[in-house]
Amino acid sequence: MNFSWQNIIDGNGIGITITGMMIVFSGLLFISLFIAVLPRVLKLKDHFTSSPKTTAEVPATVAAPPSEEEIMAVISLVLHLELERSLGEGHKLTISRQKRQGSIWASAGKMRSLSEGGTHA
Amino acid sequence: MNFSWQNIIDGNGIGITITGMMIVFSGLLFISLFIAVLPRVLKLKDHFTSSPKTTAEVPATVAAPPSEEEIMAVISLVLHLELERSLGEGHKLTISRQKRQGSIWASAGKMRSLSEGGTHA
Amino acid sequence: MNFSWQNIIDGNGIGITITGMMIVFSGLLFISLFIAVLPRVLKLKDHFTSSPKTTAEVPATVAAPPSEEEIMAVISLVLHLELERSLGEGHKLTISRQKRQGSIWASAGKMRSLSEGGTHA
Amino acid sequence: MGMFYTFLENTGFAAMTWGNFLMIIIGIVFITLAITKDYEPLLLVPIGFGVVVGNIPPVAGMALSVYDDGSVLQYIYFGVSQGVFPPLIFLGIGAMTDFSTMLSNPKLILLGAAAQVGIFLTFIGALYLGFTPSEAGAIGIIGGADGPTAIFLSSKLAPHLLGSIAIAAYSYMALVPVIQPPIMKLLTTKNERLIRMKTPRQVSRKEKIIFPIGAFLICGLIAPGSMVLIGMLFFGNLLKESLVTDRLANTARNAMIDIVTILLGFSVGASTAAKYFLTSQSLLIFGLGALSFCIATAGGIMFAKFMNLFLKDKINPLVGAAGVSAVPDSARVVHTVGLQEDPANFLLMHAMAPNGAGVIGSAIGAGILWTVLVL
Amino acid sequence: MGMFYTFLENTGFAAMTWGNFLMIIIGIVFITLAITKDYEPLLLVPIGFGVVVGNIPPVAGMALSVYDDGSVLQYIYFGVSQGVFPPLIFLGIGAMTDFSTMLSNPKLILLGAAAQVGIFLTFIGALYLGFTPSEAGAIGIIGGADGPTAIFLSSKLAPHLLGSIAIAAYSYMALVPVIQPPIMKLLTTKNERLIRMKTPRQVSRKEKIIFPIGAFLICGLIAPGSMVLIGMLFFGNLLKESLVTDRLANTARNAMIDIVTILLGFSVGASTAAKYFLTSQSLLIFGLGALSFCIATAGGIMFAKFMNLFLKDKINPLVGAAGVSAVPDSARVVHTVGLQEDPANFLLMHAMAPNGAGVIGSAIGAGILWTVLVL
Amino acid sequence: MGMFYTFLENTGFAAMTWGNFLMIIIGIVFITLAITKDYEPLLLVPIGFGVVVGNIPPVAGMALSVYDDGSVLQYIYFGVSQGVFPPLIFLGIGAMTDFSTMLSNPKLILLGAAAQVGIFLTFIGALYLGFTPSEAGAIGIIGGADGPTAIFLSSKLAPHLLGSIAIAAYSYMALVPVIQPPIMKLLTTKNERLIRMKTPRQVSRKEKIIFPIGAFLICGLIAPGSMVLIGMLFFGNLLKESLVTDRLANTARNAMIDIVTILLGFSVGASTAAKYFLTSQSLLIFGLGALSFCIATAGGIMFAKFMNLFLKDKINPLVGAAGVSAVPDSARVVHTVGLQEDPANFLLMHAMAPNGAGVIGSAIGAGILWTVLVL
Ligand code: NA
Ligand code: NA
Ligand code: NA
Repeated sequence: MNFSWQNIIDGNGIGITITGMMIVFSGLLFISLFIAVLPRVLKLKDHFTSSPKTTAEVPATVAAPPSEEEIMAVISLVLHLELERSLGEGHKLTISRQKRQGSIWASAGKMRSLSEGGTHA
Repeated sequence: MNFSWQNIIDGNGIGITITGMMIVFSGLLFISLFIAVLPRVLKLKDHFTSSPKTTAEVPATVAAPPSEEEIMAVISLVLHLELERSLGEGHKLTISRQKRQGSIWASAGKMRSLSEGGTHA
Repeated sequence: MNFSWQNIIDGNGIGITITGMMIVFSGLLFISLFIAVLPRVLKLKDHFTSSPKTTAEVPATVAAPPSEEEIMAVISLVLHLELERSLGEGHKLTISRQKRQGSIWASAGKMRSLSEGGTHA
Repeated sequence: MGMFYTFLENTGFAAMTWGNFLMIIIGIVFITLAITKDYEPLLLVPIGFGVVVGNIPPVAGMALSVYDDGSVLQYIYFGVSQGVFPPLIFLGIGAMTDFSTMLSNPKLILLGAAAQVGIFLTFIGALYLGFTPSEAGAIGIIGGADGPTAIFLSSKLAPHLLGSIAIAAYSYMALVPVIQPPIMKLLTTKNERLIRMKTPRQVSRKEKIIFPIGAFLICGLIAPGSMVLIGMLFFGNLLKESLVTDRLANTARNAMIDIVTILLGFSVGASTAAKYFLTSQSLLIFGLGALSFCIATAGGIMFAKFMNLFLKDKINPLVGAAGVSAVPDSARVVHTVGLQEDPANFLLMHAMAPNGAGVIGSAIGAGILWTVLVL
Repeated sequence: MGMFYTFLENTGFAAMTWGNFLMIIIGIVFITLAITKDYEPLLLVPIGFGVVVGNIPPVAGMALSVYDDGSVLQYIYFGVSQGVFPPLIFLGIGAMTDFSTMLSNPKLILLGAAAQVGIFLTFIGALYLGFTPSEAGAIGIIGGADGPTAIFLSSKLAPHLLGSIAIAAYSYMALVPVIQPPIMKLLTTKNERLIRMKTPRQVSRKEKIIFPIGAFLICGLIAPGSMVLIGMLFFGNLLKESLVTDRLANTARNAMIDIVTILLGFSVGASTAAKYFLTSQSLLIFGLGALSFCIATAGGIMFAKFMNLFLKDKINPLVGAAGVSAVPDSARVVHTVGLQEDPANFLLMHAMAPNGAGVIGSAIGAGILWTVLVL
Repeated sequence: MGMFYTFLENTGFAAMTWGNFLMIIIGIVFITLAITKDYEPLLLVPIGFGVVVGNIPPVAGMALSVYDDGSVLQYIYFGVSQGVFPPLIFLGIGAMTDFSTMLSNPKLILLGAAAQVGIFLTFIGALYLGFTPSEAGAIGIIGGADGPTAIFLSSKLAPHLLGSIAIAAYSYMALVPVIQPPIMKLLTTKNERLIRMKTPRQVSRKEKIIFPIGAFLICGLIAPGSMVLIGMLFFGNLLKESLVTDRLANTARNAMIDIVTILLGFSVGASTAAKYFLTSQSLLIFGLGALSFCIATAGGIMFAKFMNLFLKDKINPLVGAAGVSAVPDSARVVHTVGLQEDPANFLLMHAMAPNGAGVIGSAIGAGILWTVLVL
């Protein structure tokens, strides 16, 4: 390997660099402009085709105030989701993993399926 | 492309069509007959080899009446399954998704794993 | 095919067998020794670089005694995990499966996605 | 600066044709229909985006498009061009299909056979228009209303038409809720549409397990050309119904079919570069495709009416329209049209039987056409 | 009408042989055993259905079977014939295996070495029967009681016997609960079967993480031929034990291994077309295979008894039977036989150590045979 | 006994070189860093174990290593050497990325363009050191701080350097939390680091759906060479944002990306056999790679300061450092450095915009280099 400025000239390094940076910039600049214009275009379009449908749909989901049981259920659900997430992140809750493994050992006749009992298993 | 009835004769269109429909019909007719006969054959076979095993297994699962806690737990479970299903169907519950995403951002040192925390993540 | 002791000699059967068993044994013996030595090496290393970090981390997770709601939530969670596991094992709980299937039929415009609504669906 | 102009000449702007532009619009329309109308989104979104990608003009000398040797898109398209993806999709479909209603009412299976008349009449039509027999066979299969089957047969009989045939098949499958109802109403009287059918009997687990094996043997022996598609369909179904291989069925109908669907849809879309796709042949194929869906629908309905001449427990002839495959959309269309006449007449369950039979029927049809036209 | 007869001649009915018929029955028996007896369903169901599909007589001139160039089944079978699938299955197995008990009682590893005597004695037996050394090596590996290893080595040493060897290996692995107990009872006294073993110590996370790396280096350096199988096994295990790559381990042991299992089982089954499978060689292979399982089981048990001559904490010799791989069925068999003598003697945990060692041992054995017989 | 010595000669012990030994240590260091420091574990663990496997000396005459025709590792490596894996990873990344912050603050996108100066200056540097233009282009892309892009471009421009470039790219990506902070502090004043930015506005669902299509068209037309990478990225994002294809997005960002990550990481690692990897070229590449990360970081920061000259709502120049890709680690680094000055200044959201733009920018850069250097 020979270090030399001539290599850069031979390889058209400066030209490619300038061209390259110009194109990268113009590409992302176009995207930037596209994004900036997009909400205005959409608002303009909505102006012409005013549709109250979307707003009407939402209230349907807001129902009666939750009963005590429902609140309890939601708590347990949140706990579950939280647990599931943390299991996915770094397995601090080894207790539940161990349990699952155990239950599979106990089941009969599954040879190569020593999975830990994810939803797939 | 020249449109012509002669093409059909040259390509043996009528013959293939008749043969084809006959075979399709005979195939599905055989399946139909097979299905129609199957339960009778099975009943006949059961008649010879009467096994009261299967009926005996069922009652084992019907246990003591559920306690209040169990009922509560089942409610929350149903809620969870319902939620999971609707998440799968069309993501109306954006709240929970947002939360999951957030918790992943907060966790340290996971570069390309910006999953939304499904059971796989 | 001709049965003959000469085949064994021609194929160097005895040599390969002895060599093979020696290598298999030495491989697993090395692993066995490696495993036997490993905890001592680790203990020795910990002796030199005593780090009370790992022990300090644990108590952080042991928090205030759980409230009644939390206990309830945990019950339901365990029930859910148990259910999930048994669904994975042999589908005794056909009720919940049926329900999921039903809800997918009801949803509009999903052609080839008749999944049973696992977490993937 | 010369370098910059050289590069500019190689941007897509310079090489863009009106054809590419038109195709990109079509791709965006596909995506829009999928999102706003919920027409077959799992296929139209991948295909639509693929169409957009496939119509960015590639640079000569670079391996970019589906048609350039050694390009990434070509490797992905390999599963389409060699017909590998369709059987894998059938595996997943098998693992998610419940054949119970079919098992409980075997008569309805024949409706799935009748609807295949769409395949063969379209075949004749394509011959008439001057397509070669092989091409005509591949075009005819659009009438089977089954995307994977159409791709599989095209890859064997007429690879150069694969893109057009696949896009036509999936487009019309997505438009089933638009195409079928008028035909259904035209060919049936109000009284016929009001017919209520008997609740199907309960099917035992044993029947469900034996069915995929027995049905496969029948199809495989009668039309060995359908062996791979039908084999995978019933293999998936056995994985599901045996209950002991539940984790495999689960993966087949989730991760596996999803991966294949993504790759298939995207690469089929990407194969529709204007240069190859915008031909008069494609237009004819789209015309024949629309016709074939109508014929298939009519075939199913009319055969149901014919069967009613002999049956005591009458069939609601609407159910015949589900004999085209298009699972489960055509069954849902039947259900919806039925509800319009009688809000308490639930035809969905009954329509699933010819719907499943339609899948099997068009796979057999594909096997026959392959055998007859390749040998 | 001539067309119809031509087609009829090409249906499966005409070309069906008694061999095909027999094989289809065998396939159905596999499926039945899997479902009713719960013998290895995850493998016997795919293999069984594959056998049925592979014995539908293909049509000459159409690319249908595993043996026809360019057929879909051949593309799927590629992962088997090139030995790609087995290492991917080992990856998944590694990601689901807990080597804790092995780590806590390293002595038991040697039982997994002793059981490999089944491989080499079967190799000698196959030589005696007139197989070539390469063929004999591939047949011998059945004694490893490990399906993926058997397929891997066969694909390298004797591709033409791959079907028979794979089917034999998986059949006997499924029959482990039938084959092993009589041998175990024959070779042990009641007192030996009553031996209780000490509860294994707790293993630290660090040990679990270092183990797969160290054990891989030992195996890879001693028998480089086992590098791919063993490498994937311990790679999967590292993904699991490192805890920081849990999502990868999860996918490896779920979606990924499931997909590979489906494709492997189905295409191995489909490769058993009667024409290639029903030979006198296959019969000999099945005979040798049964023998090899018995020898391997006996080898493990007898070596445990031999070790007891020198040990203070005696090993229950039943545990030696788990030295064949067949994870985790042979460990469960040990457990069950142990419980029959003493309902409070739980051998499962202890049996897992030689069970895991058996997997490693047979992969080393495969590496040796490959090296010695290919060079 | 001669046989035994022959075998011994073929064990890894005999063929082991100091280079292999060094590489195995490096592999173990990668794994250790991933586990103890949590640096990019999803990539460093597979790569690290792959390095260990790839440096077990293979046996001459056996198809074992990535470089042996017909070996299993070569089949897996095919997805790397042909550039198939990187677009599939981009698909998954697209399906997990939320471009909301970018949509709400389009100005920040330009920071993602500025950081690509690292690519082109490194390209010049590599030319100076005597690399051929193609090699220099492939080396330059390390400055894009994006593993899949680096592998993709190397596979097209300089396959013989792929291993070194990939390892360099991933190593420095893992070291982002070490490399970037000093540069960020050096180039910014305390007051600049204290700048608080406005809360981004809410983005509508429509914008999110239209964005991937529009942005793809812009990128694809301007730099068709980036079509495959960018196409897959935005295809994945459309699957996610359209909401109607949620199951596909789910599989793309879970099972699919996991499978590809495992195979890519492992086989890239296994391609670093000392014989091919330990060259003076690799050393130069590692040097240039470190430089390129520093230049890219500086480029983003300095351009943010430049933009501030014209803006009323000032940008916190730390955010510019996230213009290198390295998603999401560099965004997190920005967040952390920001918190050190002002514990109530949450920059993470803002940093995600240039972070995403950096991915797009380096893919465009790769497309340009490919076009210019291949034609
Ligand atoms: Na059909
Ligand atoms: Na073994
Ligand atoms: Na970048």
